[in-house]
Amino acid sequence: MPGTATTLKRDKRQSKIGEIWRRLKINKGAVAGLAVILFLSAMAIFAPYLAPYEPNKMNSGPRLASPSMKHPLGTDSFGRDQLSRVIYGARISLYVGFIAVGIGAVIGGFIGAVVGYYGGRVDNILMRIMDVLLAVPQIILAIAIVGALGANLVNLMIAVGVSQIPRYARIVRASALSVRGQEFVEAARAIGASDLRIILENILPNCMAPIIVQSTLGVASAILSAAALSFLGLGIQPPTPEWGSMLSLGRQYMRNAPHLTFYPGLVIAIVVLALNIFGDGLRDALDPKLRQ
Amino acid sequence: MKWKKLELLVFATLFLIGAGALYPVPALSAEKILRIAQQADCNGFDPQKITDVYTGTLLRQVYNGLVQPDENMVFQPDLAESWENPDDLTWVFKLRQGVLFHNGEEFTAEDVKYTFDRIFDPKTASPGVTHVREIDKVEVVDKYTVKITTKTPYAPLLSSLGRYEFGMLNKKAVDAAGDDYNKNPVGTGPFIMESWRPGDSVVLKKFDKYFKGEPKVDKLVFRGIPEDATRVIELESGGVDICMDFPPQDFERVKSDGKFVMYEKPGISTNYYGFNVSIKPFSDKRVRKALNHAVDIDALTDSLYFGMAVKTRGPLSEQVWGFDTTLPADPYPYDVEKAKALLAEAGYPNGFKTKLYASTQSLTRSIAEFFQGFYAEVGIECEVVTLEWGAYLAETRKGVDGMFTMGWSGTGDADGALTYLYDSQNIGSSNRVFWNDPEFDKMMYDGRTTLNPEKRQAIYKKAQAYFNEELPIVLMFSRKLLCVTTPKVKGFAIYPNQVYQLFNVSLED
Amino acid sequence: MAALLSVNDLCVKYKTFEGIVHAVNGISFDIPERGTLGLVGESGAGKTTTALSLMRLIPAPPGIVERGKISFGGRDIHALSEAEMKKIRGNQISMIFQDPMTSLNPVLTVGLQISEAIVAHQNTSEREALKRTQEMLEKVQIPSARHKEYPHEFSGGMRQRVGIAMALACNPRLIIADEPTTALDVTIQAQVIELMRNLRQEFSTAMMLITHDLGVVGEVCDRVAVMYAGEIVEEGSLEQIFEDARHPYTTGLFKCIPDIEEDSSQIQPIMGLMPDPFDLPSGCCFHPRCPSCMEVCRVERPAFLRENGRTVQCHLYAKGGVTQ
Amino acid sequence: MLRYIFRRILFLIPVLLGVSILIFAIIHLAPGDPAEALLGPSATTRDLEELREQLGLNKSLVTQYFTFLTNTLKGDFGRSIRTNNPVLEELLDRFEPSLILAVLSMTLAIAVGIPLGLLAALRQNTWIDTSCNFVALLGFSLPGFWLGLMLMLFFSIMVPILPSSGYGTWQQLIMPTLVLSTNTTAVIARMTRSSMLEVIRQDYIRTAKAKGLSGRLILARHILSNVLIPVVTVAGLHFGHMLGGVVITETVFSIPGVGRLIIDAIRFQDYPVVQGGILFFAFCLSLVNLGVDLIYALLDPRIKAQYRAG
Repeated sequence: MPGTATTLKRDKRQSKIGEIWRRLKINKGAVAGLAVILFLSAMAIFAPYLAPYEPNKMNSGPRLASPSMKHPLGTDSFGRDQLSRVIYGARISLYVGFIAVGIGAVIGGFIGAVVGYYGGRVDNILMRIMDVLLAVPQIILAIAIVGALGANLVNLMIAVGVSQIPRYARIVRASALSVRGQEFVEAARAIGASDLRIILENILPNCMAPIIVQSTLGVASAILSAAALSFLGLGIQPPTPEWGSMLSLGRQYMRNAPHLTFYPGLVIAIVVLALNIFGDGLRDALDPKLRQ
Repeated sequence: MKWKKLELLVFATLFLIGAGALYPVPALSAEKILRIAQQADCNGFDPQKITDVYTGTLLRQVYNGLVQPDENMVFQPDLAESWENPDDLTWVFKLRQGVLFHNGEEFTAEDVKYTFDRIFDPKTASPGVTHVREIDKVEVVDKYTVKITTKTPYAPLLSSLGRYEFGMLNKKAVDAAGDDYNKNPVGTGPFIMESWRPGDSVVLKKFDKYFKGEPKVDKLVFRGIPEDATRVIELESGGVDICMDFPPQDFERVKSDGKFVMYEKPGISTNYYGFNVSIKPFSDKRVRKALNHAVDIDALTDSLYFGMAVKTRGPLSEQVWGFDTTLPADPYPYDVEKAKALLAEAGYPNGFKTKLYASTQSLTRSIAEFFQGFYAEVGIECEVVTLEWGAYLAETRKGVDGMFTMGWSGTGDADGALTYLYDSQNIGSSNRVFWNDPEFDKMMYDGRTTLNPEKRQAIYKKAQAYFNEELPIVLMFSRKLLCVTTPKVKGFAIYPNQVYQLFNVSLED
Repeated sequence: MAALLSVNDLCVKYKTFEGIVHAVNGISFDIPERGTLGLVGESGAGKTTTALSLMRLIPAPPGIVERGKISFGGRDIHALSEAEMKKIRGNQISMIFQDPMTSLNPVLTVGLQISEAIVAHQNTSEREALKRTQEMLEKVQIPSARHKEYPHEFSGGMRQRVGIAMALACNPRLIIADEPTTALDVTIQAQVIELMRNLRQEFSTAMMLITHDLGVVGEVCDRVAVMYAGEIVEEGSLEQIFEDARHPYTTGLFKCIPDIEEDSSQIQPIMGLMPDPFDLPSGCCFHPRCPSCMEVCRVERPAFLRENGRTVQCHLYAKGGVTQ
Repeated sequence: MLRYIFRRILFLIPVLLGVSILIFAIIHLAPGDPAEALLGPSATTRDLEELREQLGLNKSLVTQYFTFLTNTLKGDFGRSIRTNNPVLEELLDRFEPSLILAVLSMTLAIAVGIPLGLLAALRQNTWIDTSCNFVALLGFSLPGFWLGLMLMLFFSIMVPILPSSGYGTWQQLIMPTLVLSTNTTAVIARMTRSSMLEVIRQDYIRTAKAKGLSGRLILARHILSNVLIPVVTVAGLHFGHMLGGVVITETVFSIPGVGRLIIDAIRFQDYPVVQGGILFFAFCLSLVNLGVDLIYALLDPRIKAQYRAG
């Protein structure tokens, strides 16, 4: 009979996903957002096949050239093809965005689940630590971390990820607190399930919806933060093609070659917008109560 | 329910914001105000605490030293009228009389002694002390005469004394301000500090009783604008009259517009690519030569500075005192074949692997990228290692297992560049290439201790030729200093040490 | 005698994302001056929609009043302008809502919430309005000094009394009480019902009491209408309905009430659930749950049968039908 | 009420203490050497040793922290390595532009965001709603640094009517304020809209309608007071985000505020300033949060009652 139970469970889950998809489909904006995200992800994955030039190859064309047929987004001060750099930049930005959110969501989620589940002193201490993290504006915390550890890809992801921890911790904690007292958790405990198992099997699935929504929006904000840090010279360092640092370089040539400033920023805006619209739609789809 | 009014309100708000944006900028006052944009803002007005040329330029307006370099890096009398050397260790300075500090005190020999006492005081912890370690004592002979004794004969003393760190202080003013002297400077210079808004601007007003005469403008406003494009926009939109540290990428465009006056001149600083000559393969002179031949510096500077740099002909910039003008224009021209041949001769026909260290500053990183490309052509495989600026300095000081890049400004005197960078006594600090050559060290010693300028010049000529043969670095370039002013600005000149004297600058209508 | 309120063939539907909900399906009833009508039915029967449509407060979208006529004091409610309607709301017809916890604005003092209705409808100064407010509070047995307090400082029962004071403040001709006691404790319920009954008499107001509690109806009303799935299946005087219920649904409702004198096992719940409002059954709406369901019930919607001032909508009582 | 404020201020102490440890740890566990960075390539070993001695860098971290802490408690944040000015003084010198920028932007965000949100909610599911929503999402997604550069490109280069940088005249504040407020405006508009949609569905609004009140009165008295509560929460929560925006905006427009001070300090490894600056930001943020809580109490009598009780 356990077989039947799993099948049932799976069916139920599948139908739930189908239901969410059905609700999401109606929201044209969300679908468009998803399409843009998928497109950019594809662009990131297939960058070597899509990019017309090597992103770091200097003198691929004339220096600071305006957009043309040969270089649709122009070239930068080293004669590097801007389109190729923008395409490769999608890799870095999405990579940083997802990893940073991964760090934030896993650590934050775990902390939230543990403190929500055990409560008491553990809860108090950890939540005070979260208060401390929250007392420092997110990007400033990230700036401090990168400033201290040094500006590179790994530190950037750590900095952005760490600064995102509190929001996940709070969501999961709230949900863990509400789930903790419920019968099915009591029941699980009664049949001798371990704490870890209860957390993993009962508490986490119950807060998946807000976590997924928050993560989607979190990727958007992580990409934005990472770009901002790189723009400030505290993130990805040149010549790695990253949108924020491309903007920062392009800025010096704003007077001669505004396209160097325009396009990297535009793609950042598009990605973030797409993620936000999709996240919004996802929230509505996951939580129909909020839907008007 | 209808809410037409609400919609109106929204649009009215948006409209007001838009209208506000179009309001005209008010006209300036009748005072003659010279507005200058620099790359960095002020770090304070205590000369003994300052380490950057941008603040140095400000200090130059507020203070005077005993001597001062002119725009050709020739040291001219400033607060000292004249000087003589009774022997190789002694310098006697005759001071100018009737010079007033901004607080009304007269400048005397006591002030000179106080200035040096303060800089030597460990409590002051002045970074500038490193330039005057050769001084043994400073004595007051009479009210207008000072005697400086050095530990060993020290020919470059004037170039040290001409630095902005050695602006003459007034004891009374320093004591009165205490810890806040940094913000309340009192000098003898043509301008008095009026206000300093950290991070933004410094306003200096003219000192009517300046000993060289009244300044030609009423006020100087210095703005620190780190962003290249913004600095240019400020100039073009009339926000400033002089744009220093003008970005090379905009130079040609603005020049062809013809609306502004353009200035360009190489600076005293040089950029070199170093390696640790104490380790293989850099210990082999042929390899070092090959590394020099393998790089196309012109392509590099063209890309990085839009051609606004000159390839160095030796260890010194042509603006430094002691530069040998007879050096060949391009001692190690770009020649891949020759480089390969030299490598083969040295036993590396297939090249070798090494590391190129770079700091997180994007310039060193870009140069490393270029070198990586150049060296790949001759079979040398390079890995670029990026370090934090502080760590980069520390690591290269301790010696790296590869190559690195560094810029050097020095004092404007040959000694100020060569001894620091290549004398074996500085291994472990500023000699980052670990070159230990007794013959060169001897030349440095002679150059330092020979007070006669002609003889000194000859020694440095020999030293540069020797250097170019031994070649402990890859010769790179000296950047050109670029400044652009509006046509109203007259009497401006570029100072190769980037410490500008603006006393002679006027603003014509 | 012309009725104070007369509703004729009222149909209201909601157009929603999932489909069309027929909330009220052609109901008709009258309330005379000073009369009290109890509107009884399960939740979802369309009682609240009926109440809101009387005040023209059906949220639109998604609500649409499809057809039907509502006349109040001889005026056609649907023909009035919004401004005229505002003069009626709270002034001539006022409403007491189901949940006293949510129907008072949490950030305003109760005094203000009562007096604003007075200010809106009567040409009085703020001060007079306040005086009247305090009187009203006293009338619902709340110390008048508490007018400065906020809803959260009151218990549920007291809040509902505030609601009553609010409804009566302008001395309306008709009060619509939408399940005024459902959300209250049983003991409080009795007090509130008592209060309402007394005040209604004191103010000589007509009342429409919406409830699912037949006991409350028995205490307060003189006529009863039973609603099921958007239709009034039976309507009559209190005695007629209580003593001689005809419609199987009505009788079913009575069987659900426990009687202390009888064995509790006598409680017979009505089998099944309210029909899906998106997809009402054919014929008589009640037929899927009706113990006396006949073939005709599945096909044909029963007609209204009027007799002795009562109405019933059931095939059992149609001509030729089987009499019990 | 006073007791509540007092308690909240007391509660700030452990948080700020935590922030100080956090920042101190981040900065001092870092690999860079401030002495090296400060003295540059010309430094001799002796110079470096002297500077480390002077800055107390050669003492143990714990000693350094406690020195820092006791000094901070005395109001002494140390001296900037770069300028040698007292850090607190530097911060206060730079506070005005940041404060003005933040206040102006918040004001603008509220002035535009709330009407925009109300408009969208009242015109729900019309093209006005859709476009308001899109504009809000766009505003939420635009990178501030890019928007700043684009404005600069347009208003200082293409149509040169606004100064591109600096601080001092009100014209110089226009673009920075716009940039900094965009994000917050969007957040406030979105929150206002959803809060409005929530509130107009509430029973008490139906009650108000049933009382025959005029639409305007319902909006002004019954709806707005309730709509504002979550909007204030969100605006308050977003203030931290805004402080982050201050850093970026000030860098883009060369405004001499606390944000740029911190960025410059990080570049120069001027760690006393970094430490002090971040603590200062944390302190401001805590104060704003306290302020928001008090505004709550003004808006919502239920909260006020809780504070009284607490």
